[in-house]
Amino acid sequence: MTDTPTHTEPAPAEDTWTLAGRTLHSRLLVGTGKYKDAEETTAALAASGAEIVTVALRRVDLKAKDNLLSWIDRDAYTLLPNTAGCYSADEAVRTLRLARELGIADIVKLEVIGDPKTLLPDNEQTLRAAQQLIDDGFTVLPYVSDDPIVCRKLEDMGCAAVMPLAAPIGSGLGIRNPHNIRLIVEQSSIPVIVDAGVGTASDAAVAMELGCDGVLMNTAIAAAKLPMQMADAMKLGIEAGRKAFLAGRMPMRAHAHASSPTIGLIE
Amino acid sequence: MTDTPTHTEPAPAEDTWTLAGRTLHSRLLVGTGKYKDAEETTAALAASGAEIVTVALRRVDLKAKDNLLSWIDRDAYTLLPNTAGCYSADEAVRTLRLARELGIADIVKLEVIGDPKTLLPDNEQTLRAAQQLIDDGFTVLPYVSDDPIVCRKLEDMGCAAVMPLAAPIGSGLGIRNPHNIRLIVEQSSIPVIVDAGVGTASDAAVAMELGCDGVLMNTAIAAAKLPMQMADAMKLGIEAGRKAFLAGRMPMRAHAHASSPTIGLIE
Amino acid sequence: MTDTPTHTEPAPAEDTWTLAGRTLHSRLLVGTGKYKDAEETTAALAASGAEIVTVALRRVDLKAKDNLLSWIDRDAYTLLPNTAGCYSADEAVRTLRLARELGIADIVKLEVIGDPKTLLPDNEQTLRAAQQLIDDGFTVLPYVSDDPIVCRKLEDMGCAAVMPLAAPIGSGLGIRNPHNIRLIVEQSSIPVIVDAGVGTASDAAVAMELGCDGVLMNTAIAAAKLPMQMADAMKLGIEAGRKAFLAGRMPMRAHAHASSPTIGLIE
Amino acid sequence: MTDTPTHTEPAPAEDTWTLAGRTLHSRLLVGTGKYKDAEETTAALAASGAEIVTVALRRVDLKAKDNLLSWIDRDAYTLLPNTAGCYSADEAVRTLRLARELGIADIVKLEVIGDPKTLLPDNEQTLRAAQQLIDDGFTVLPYVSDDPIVCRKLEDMGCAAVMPLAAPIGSGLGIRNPHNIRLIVEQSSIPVIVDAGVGTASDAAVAMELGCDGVLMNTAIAAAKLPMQMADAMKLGIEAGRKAFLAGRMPMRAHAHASSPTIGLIE
Amino acid sequence: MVQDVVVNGEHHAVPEGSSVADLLQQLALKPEHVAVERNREIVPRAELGNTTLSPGDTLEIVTFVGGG
Amino acid sequence: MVQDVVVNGEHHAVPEGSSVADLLQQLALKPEHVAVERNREIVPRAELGNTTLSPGDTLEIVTFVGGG
Amino acid sequence: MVQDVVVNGEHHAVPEGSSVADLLQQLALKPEHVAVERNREIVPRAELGNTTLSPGDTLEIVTFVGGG
Amino acid sequence: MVQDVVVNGEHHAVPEGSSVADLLQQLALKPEHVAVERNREIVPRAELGNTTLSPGDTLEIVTFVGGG
Repeated sequence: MTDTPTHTEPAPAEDTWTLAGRTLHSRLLVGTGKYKDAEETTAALAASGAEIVTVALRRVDLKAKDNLLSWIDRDAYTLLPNTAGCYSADEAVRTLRLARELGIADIVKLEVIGDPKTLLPDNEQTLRAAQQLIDDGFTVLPYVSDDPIVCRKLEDMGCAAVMPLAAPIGSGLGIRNPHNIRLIVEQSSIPVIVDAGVGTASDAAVAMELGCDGVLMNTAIAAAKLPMQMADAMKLGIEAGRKAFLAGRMPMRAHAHASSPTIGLIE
Repeated sequence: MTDTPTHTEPAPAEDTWTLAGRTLHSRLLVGTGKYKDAEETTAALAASGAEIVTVALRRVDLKAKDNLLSWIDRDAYTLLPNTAGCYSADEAVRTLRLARELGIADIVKLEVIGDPKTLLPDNEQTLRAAQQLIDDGFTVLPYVSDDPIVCRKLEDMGCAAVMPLAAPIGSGLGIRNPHNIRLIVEQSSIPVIVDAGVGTASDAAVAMELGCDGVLMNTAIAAAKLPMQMADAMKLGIEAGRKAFLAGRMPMRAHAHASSPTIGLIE
Repeated sequence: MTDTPTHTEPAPAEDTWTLAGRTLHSRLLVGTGKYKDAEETTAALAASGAEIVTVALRRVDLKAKDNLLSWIDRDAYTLLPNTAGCYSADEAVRTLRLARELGIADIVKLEVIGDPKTLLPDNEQTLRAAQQLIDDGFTVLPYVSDDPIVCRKLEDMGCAAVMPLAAPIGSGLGIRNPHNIRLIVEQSSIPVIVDAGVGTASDAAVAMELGCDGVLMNTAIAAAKLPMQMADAMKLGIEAGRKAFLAGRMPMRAHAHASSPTIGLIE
Repeated sequence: MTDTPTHTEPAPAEDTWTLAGRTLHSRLLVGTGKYKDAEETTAALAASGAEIVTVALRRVDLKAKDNLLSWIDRDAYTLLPNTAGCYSADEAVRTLRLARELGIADIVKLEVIGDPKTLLPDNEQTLRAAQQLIDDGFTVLPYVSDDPIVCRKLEDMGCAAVMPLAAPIGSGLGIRNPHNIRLIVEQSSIPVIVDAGVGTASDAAVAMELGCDGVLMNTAIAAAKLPMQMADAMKLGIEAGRKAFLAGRMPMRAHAHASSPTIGLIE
Repeated sequence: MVQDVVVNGEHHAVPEGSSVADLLQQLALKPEHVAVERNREIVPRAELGNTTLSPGDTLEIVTFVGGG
Repeated sequence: MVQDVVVNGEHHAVPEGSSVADLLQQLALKPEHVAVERNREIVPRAELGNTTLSPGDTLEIVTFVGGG
Repeated sequence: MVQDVVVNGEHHAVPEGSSVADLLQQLALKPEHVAVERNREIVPRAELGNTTLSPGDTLEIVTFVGGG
Repeated sequence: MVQDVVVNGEHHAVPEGSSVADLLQQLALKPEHVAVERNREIVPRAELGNTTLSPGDTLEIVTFVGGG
């Protein structure tokens, strides 16, 4: 051991972030769709460590025995109502006003779909709806394309975050255009949350290594063979990617660089 | 909650693996080179959670105040002597016999370099050295190209694992040819450890998602801005990738698939 | 030669395409910017085989000796005025009305930029300008993001083609998101022309193999060390990609498939 | 036109290359396997413009009506006998000695397979066979992994070229590891020919843009829906990639760079 | 006497003079678990009791379900 | 007597009563190579000759240049 | 009298005293289109005529076929 | 009297009759931290004491250092 102690690396400060005034510890946001039942949903949510979970608004099923609001832990999770299935600004606004009447609309996920096959967002309608909702007092988290121009407009408008897609909803294709996500991160002063298209843990890690603030996913967990374990994997993948981003990765080299000393070799 | 409890996902069994007769809990193996000093090395090793760490054999530095063996925790880590800097089978064998004389050669990392610029392995010399070492009673972990044919020869010869590279040593380029790594994993009945070329946490996660048993790295941690934090990130990345592999990822889809119900929409 | 002649592959029909009522033989559209002088521009245009070339509208330089219109071969090339430098629908419309007054506006390239650093298109303003121009009788070729939703809106509006980007203007990064380009090709019944971001001949070939009808580029040729030769390379790359698309490529296989007989081996 | 003529780009010199003492105009080498019949083979060879074509050695089929040597145009093509199907150095040497007895072995393609599923080369056996063949007076073109170390050994041994794979034979996966191909090109003073794995025209263009001297393929043409047209596409793709390589591509930029003047805008 | 109203696209018979609250009770729905639109106008929760249904009223009664 | 007009952002002195066509000639510009806006209104080519300039007129005179 | 030889793995009866050249003729094979191994030894083309087959000889007769 | 030996490529003077163990002590090296080759032959740790150095002996004394 050298006699003079060297300057040691400081222990990292607790890594929290702020979304719409909330201080969050988890950077993983999850959906509640596609699960077998309430039990599996509850288990996967717990394993994910998520603090914010999305829900959809639908007509009541008069035959249903239970209701999501009767079993989901409102103390553990902030519910984030989405506008899945809306194809126009008006439908989206109407949907979220009903959510607000249900008393659950502190923050809302705006999602205006442009095509049933790709479920890609209609950014033009999304911009229109975002403006109406902000004027109406909502705190808006919009799902959008990986389009830096649209993201800046939404930020300038007053959205609480931007949520560009990694790939089409439910495709599991991972981040198709890291270059655009990086441009969005570079320009944004509000949180950037990758939403949709993540397929496995390394995809989530990549999103964090690009500098994103969080990742929102549903199918990647719900459609895994073992959803609980995948929820845990995603939680770890996001922590890994975030820590790697903060640690500052090594530079890439076209050629090699020895990791053992190149002097003192026996002759 | 539904009245009839559904079949719930079983808690995952403890995920250990066996390398050369050792039961291991960590799938991250790390090098001890390129650190500022013993203190930084010790801190990074601890953060990585590694159980096996590589060391190099060199002429004693008569001016050095301390010696690695005087400060490294032999109870916490199994030392894995490497043959870094060797360009022939004979040099590698000679080096490991000296390591054995030092009393530290239960398992050895065989590495025969073919070129100083790329530090890529000379697989032909590696095969020759592996045979000599096995005949000589060593337990051999060879560093090789991502070449399924060479890997199978090394397995048939009796190596305890194969360690194909992700990319050139110290390049941080990540897994350049996942297709080959997958072929190696498919065919191997001994552990497959990706060795060299990993640059960040998502690279490590990808290696595990491909089905590898472990990852060995040095520069990616030592050359990060904050080595301790990167060591932690790598630990998490490997756990994330491993859990995702075991959880069984969702299939990729060319198009989209809604995560919210497509019925019950308001009209 | 076998006695019974087999059914032979028919010679391919001449591969022309139609853009805004014009029958074209070349699928390469080129810009006229960034060249050293008129001479180099002329030589590169000739080498490219392009039939349509873009031009920009700017204030006359009272000191300039010559004028593009005095040396460009109007019989050989259809001039396609662009709106480069416009950041709003109004500026773009104003610019193209001036182009029309100059008597050169049979077809126009609409380009509304959203950000000076990325030069990415402002699709919202582009949609607005496209509608105004179509109402005003223009034949519009809009430069847009690789966004299938925006592309379909522009097609429904009556644009003569859609021109999604491969990557940011002048970046030479190639097709960043082939998945989106493929979705756009699948859905479009008007020509799809990849515009901007191509860097080398293989990028152009990939665009054609994805099923695009044409590629528009400028920097990739003008900023090459030898522009004339690169223009020729691009011409060939586009022909190669188009022919490969029409020929129907072999399927990809995860494993191998022998190209020599596996029977009749000597023993 | 400016008064003072500028220095114009010189017309490119004829681009020939030398392989084993032969001056060649085509950089596309093709196989003769997997075609429907002699007629289709002949048509595809003609369309490819190849000057060198591979053939395999097999037991005579006593029922066969015709023989390849009776219909292939020996004046148009140099036949390159391969050792497809050989799993050892001895088999390969034995096969090529028979080829020599047939009077067709001026240059030979050495191919020693290590595994029937991947058909990946056994580089160790390939090195052994190459030495025997060179000692025996053969001019050897070895098919090998994309392994720079093995390629240099083969060059030092006296091979006339090295032929690293793009991907497994017949997989059509394209160049899986461009980084390795680039390293091989950088270090080699003999021709580098990418052999096997190419799937479409852009793959061939990429190989040439990496600086390779040629590409050898069979399945990509023979297994296309329209082999003749794909042969033509490959011919063009290779010319495009080669010309782009010689023209010197533009640098890649993380951000954008305007292709139209940024001054003189109307106000 | 009963009257006919449309609930989530289906016809329902409700006693004359019923309020929206009465309807929810009839349907065994907890007011705090739903939001209601009557003829495309939201009925505030506080107004459920004193909002009387008229023949032909169209109601949307919604709640939250699992979604992504 | 001369009067002052602004051409592409710069002041120019032109004889009183000059038309846009006169200005183009003074600037040695071929009418078929340019388009002209006068006070943000396009001046059709046919009108160049009989469009008289007034003091303070702002003109944009544009043409085509190389662009991508 | 005939004798038995193995050609490419199959038994063939050839007249006693036949040469390899005789065998090729019997099999309707052009000598310039094939190469021949007899008991794993190459038979040079020039020797085909004066190489007499013995009972039990194993012959490999090969030619070129399409391959990649 | 002293004699000259080569240690890791450098000349060292050691007293006549010195053993390898003596040399290590002179160099302040712990035997358990090093391995020794004498004229390319490994000197087993047990033999360090009774292996006497001869003039011109070439020794490699190695240990472990950080490496990847």
